[in-house]
Amino acid sequence: MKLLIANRGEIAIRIMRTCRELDISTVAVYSEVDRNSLHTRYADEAIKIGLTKASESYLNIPALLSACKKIQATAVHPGYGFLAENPAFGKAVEEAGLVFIGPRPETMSLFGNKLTARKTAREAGLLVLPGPDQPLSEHSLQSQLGDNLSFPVLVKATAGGGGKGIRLARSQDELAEVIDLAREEAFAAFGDGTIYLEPLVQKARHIEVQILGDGKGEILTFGERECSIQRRHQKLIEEAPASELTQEERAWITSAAFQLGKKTNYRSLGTVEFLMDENRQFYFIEVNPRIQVEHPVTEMVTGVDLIREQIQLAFTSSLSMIQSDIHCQGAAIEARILAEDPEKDFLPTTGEISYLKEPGGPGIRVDSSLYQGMKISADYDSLLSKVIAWGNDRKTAISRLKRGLKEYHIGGLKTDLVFLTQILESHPYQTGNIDTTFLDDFEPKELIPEETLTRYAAVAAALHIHNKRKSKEPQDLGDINPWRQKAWQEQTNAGS
Amino acid sequence: MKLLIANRGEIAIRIMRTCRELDISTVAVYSEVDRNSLHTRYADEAIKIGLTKASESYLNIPALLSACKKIQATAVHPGYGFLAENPAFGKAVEEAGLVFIGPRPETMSLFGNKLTARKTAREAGLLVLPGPDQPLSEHSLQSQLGDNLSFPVLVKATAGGGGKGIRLARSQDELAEVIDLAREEAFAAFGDGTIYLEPLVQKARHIEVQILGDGKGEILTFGERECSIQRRHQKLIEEAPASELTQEERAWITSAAFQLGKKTNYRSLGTVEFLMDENRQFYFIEVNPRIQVEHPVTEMVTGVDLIREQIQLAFTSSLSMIQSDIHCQGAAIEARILAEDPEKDFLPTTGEISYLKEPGGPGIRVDSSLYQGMKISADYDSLLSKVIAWGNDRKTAISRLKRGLKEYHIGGLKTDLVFLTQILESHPYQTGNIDTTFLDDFEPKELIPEETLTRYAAVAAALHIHNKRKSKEPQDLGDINPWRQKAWQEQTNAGS
Amino acid sequence: MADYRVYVGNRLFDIRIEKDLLLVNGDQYKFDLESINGNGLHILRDPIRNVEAYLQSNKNGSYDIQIDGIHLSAEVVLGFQNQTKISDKNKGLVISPMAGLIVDILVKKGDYVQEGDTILIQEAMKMQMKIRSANAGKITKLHTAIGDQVNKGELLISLDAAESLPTNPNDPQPMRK
Amino acid sequence: MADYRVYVGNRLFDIRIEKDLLLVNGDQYKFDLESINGNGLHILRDPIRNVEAYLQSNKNGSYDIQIDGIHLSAEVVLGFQNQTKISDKNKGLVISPMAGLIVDILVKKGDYVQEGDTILIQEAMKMQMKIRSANAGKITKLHTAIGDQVNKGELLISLDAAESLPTNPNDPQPMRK
Repeated sequence: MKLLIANRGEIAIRIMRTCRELDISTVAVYSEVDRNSLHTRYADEAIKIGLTKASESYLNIPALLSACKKIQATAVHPGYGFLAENPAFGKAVEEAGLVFIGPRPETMSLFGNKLTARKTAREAGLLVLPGPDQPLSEHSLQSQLGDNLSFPVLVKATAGGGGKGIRLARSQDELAEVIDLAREEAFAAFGDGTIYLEPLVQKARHIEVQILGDGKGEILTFGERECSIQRRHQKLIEEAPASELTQEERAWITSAAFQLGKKTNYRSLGTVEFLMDENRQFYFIEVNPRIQVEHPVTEMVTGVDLIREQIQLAFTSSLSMIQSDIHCQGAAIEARILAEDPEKDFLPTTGEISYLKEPGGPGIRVDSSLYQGMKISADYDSLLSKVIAWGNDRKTAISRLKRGLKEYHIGGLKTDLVFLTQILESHPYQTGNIDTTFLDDFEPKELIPEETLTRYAAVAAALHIHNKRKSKEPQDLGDINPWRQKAWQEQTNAGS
Repeated sequence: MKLLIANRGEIAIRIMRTCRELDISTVAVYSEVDRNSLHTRYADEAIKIGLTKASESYLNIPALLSACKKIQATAVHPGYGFLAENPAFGKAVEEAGLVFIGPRPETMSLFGNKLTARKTAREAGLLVLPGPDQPLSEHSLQSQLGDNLSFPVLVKATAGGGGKGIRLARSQDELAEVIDLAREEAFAAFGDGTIYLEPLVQKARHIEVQILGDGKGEILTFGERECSIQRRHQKLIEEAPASELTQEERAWITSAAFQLGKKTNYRSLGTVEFLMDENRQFYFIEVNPRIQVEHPVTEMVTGVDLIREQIQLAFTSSLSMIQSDIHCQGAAIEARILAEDPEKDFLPTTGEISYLKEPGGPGIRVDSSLYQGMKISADYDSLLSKVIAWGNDRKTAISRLKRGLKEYHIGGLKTDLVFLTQILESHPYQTGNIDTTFLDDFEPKELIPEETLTRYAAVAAALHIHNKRKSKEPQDLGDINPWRQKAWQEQTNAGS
Repeated sequence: MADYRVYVGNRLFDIRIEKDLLLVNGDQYKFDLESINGNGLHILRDPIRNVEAYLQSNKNGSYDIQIDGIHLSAEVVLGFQNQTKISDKNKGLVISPMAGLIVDILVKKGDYVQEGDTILIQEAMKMQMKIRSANAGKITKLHTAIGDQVNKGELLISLDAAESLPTNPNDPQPMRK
Repeated sequence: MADYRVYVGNRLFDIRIEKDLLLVNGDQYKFDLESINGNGLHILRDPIRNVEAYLQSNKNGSYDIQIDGIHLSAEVVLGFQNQTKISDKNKGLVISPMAGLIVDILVKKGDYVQEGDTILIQEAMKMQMKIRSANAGKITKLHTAIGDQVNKGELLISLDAAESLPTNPNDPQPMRK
């Protein structure tokens, strides 16, 4: 058995971890810029598949298939992102005689188009948001607007996923520009610029249910996750279980997800996503037919290794457990460590990891792609690592996660670590008073008195120069003298 | 509330982690050589208490008390080792009006002397090993030997702990030398050279029960741990639960530990240690009146933070849970990462950690004191870090732990990482066929074909020199030319 | 004896170091700084605290400093002479705030822009960001073209500032409303 | 073109490097080595594998190499000349195998020792270890005294080897039977 992982970063490593535990040998693929990435060293074998550009490497189906052939892989795991939800890839893998670890290509097609997904969900008895079931075309725009839409409205790519291809139009005035942008982004991301309109649910919470189906009608559910803390429609902090849900509500969404799985004869892992509105009504949004970034919170409360179950199922075609084996205990929260600067509206950051110390101790799990010496480039997603904390209750999980984030020391790069802590320390988050607009008007509080902090920084800088001068030969002292200082000032500065 | 941790290394950090989660501010103490150690940075405050030698720092009671006073600490946690089992320290802390987080000093005195401990255990209805209840004196040696002892025999310090001060004499011939060595070592380690003799139990398994008492008669038990994999009578790999124990056996030792706790009105955390002989009979060995190195395996199977319960109890004098709240789920195994070279009979190693990558992912916990740039000196214990793996069953926990150890990359220092993996890969370990003599005739199998491995090493070395030569100016090439080569050969070599 | 003037954000610290004596704006402290690993990790130690500080010294003589995960910039000027800060010298330049691809340029030489006008669109990590001008002025030179892969800190566009008002730096804005 | 003779343990590798061509004992391989972080981490890459290797080059020109956690020593000799290994040059020297305290010295100048005799007791990390002689011979000089704190690799004792048999290195033995 030899498994090729058609992905990179933390999820590639995550999958290989389980493979090692199962004694399955692994093959990493890598693009030019990823030649030193951790996932290439973690795997038993590693093959270069192309240049840095994703379309020439991680999105390049022929290159991936030829790597499979060269290395004699027997199965492929797509991870998330890249080709994970691409039915053509799944189909090509299966037609090459390999095991594809994921849903059937037909299922991906069905849920890949948000409009057919809505239709299927409605047929399975789920509630979907009002709105046209047609893609938006230039000539239908006026009629649709006239019909049943009021502002603000979401412009969504039918091929969207992972928060990409979703944009908000607040008024008629900006609609045209927003539609153009969404089309462009959708085309760039998914090769398909088809979009549709959906009403914006105010004060919505994002709640989703993890399912695993055997493709023959058996469906297991693993409880729900809440992912309401988002920036740019992308999740930042996720937890299991969703806080303050009643037993009835939990049973309702679980049963809805189960029904949808049943109806589609679902195979492999999948997530059924819902919005809960202010009246605690659950609306189906979409199905993610793949492993998700936030799967570890479910793993921590259930004790189940989802990747293991997924691989095991793909090879044996039968589930290793029954529903009554699955119990949730305590609470788990995941925070995403991103190469982004929250102070600059999540501007991507790049650089070299000069020093690294990752968190540990009780109840902390780290899923990371980092290593000391790693060069973070701007070529792929900004997700570097995830910290997941488990506690007997939500309060303990929050304290643990805060502790874990404080232990995370990354030298050489700005990340969202401090910002994540600021969210966890906020009163609304701690009381579970969260919805998807949480970050829109979030005002972080400073964690250390500014005076203490700036004094430390000033003293550190002064002592650093002072020590350098003391240890140098006299003639080298000039390197920070006022005359040289002047020359520096002529230089270009990064302006931040 | 301000807690001073009178310890160093991983256990100091472990305690501070829980304090952070509980919002208790922490004070680290450090010796000269530890001024850059991780625990000094983890704490909110850090005080230097003396020179490198333990007797002038971590064992220096007046220095510790004066640090408490200076920094206005309100409580002291002793960790394990150093003063953790020293009744005089507990007493001094309490007399200074501070909370001592540990058993009452009387309890430490009682169990600190192995002979009074045996007596107490017998009175509580526990089985103790046959042997005299008297310390060994020169004039009683002959009579004791004549009495009820046969070789091999263990020479044990009455003040021993943590495997220190225990030596084996295989025959009358070597007894005198072994007694001298044991006395010397015991005096050096505990300031008390009193020793006694105990029969060696063949094929014994080391099994222990974790208890927590409120000092008012309430005793909680947290299941058992097995610690049979030992080198030099010091534990190397520990697990919970003990494998292949029947429900009756489990109930028996749990009840025995409970009875002993009851009888001594036990306060705080403690471990009751047993030997199980070939007839599956349990003999009391000793009580460790403190947190233990291997406590994380219990934490992973119960989900309870033992340090949290211990601190909480010390401040409130009441337990936060009842026995029926405590359930064990799955299996957990801990491996100790040591600055020792198993190929050289566990010779201590020293050096600087030039590169560090610690394990992560599902079911892995790391309790570490390491950081990149750390200088490992020979001044204290060789324990650097612990990796603990949890799985639904023992088999999964073993696979996870193997995976975790393989992920642990420590540059600049030899450790026992490979050796630990070799133990886990061995058939006897995997089938639970273990006892305290496991390592005596253990023959590790090579993990990588020697030919592949040595070829990699040779190519790496050749390419390294080759690349260096390519990148250098011509005149620098001489640095590896045959002429220089000759000069090197005159130099002193470490001989390994 | 040595004197240093250190700017951290809007704060100014005059630091005097004389053997074991350290004065910050006239107040006495006991600090020492030790480099831990040659990779930027330092410990800033006072009698009751060990603080981790990562220091990265930039080419222009300023420092990026990280304390408890919080990033700060510091600029050290030797002596107590009253000098201008380095960061005040960037008026009229549009600098790339990140590594990435130039996907669009919305101005050409000779155009007149207002402060806050979007002049470029840059892409990194699958996100497109608007790069705005920090000053009003007339575009004098484009140093980049569509399709260029640029580094952080690279000069993209020069402009002749009609007025030199002390405005915000070149903070980029993500492309959303 | 360059030739290297590399000793790893008992194995000998003759390695020829010529542009992209690499021959190991005559067999052709495709390998490249890249330094990752200046802290010893390297990647040894062939067309289907990325292997992590930590390299530490010692003062005496040998390498400590760690691959998949397994430590090896390698010695590189430039060219295919038949030279003696560095490690064969230590006969008659007792070298400290670890950093630690000398707690006892069991021999004096002029004593005659057998191979395997305990000649010193050293303490580190709270453990006492017996240091044995790898050769038989007559003690010619003590370079250390009881109570000394010594480093790894420090010369402790010299002896005049009566016979120069090719015996085991100075492996220390812990003090237990």
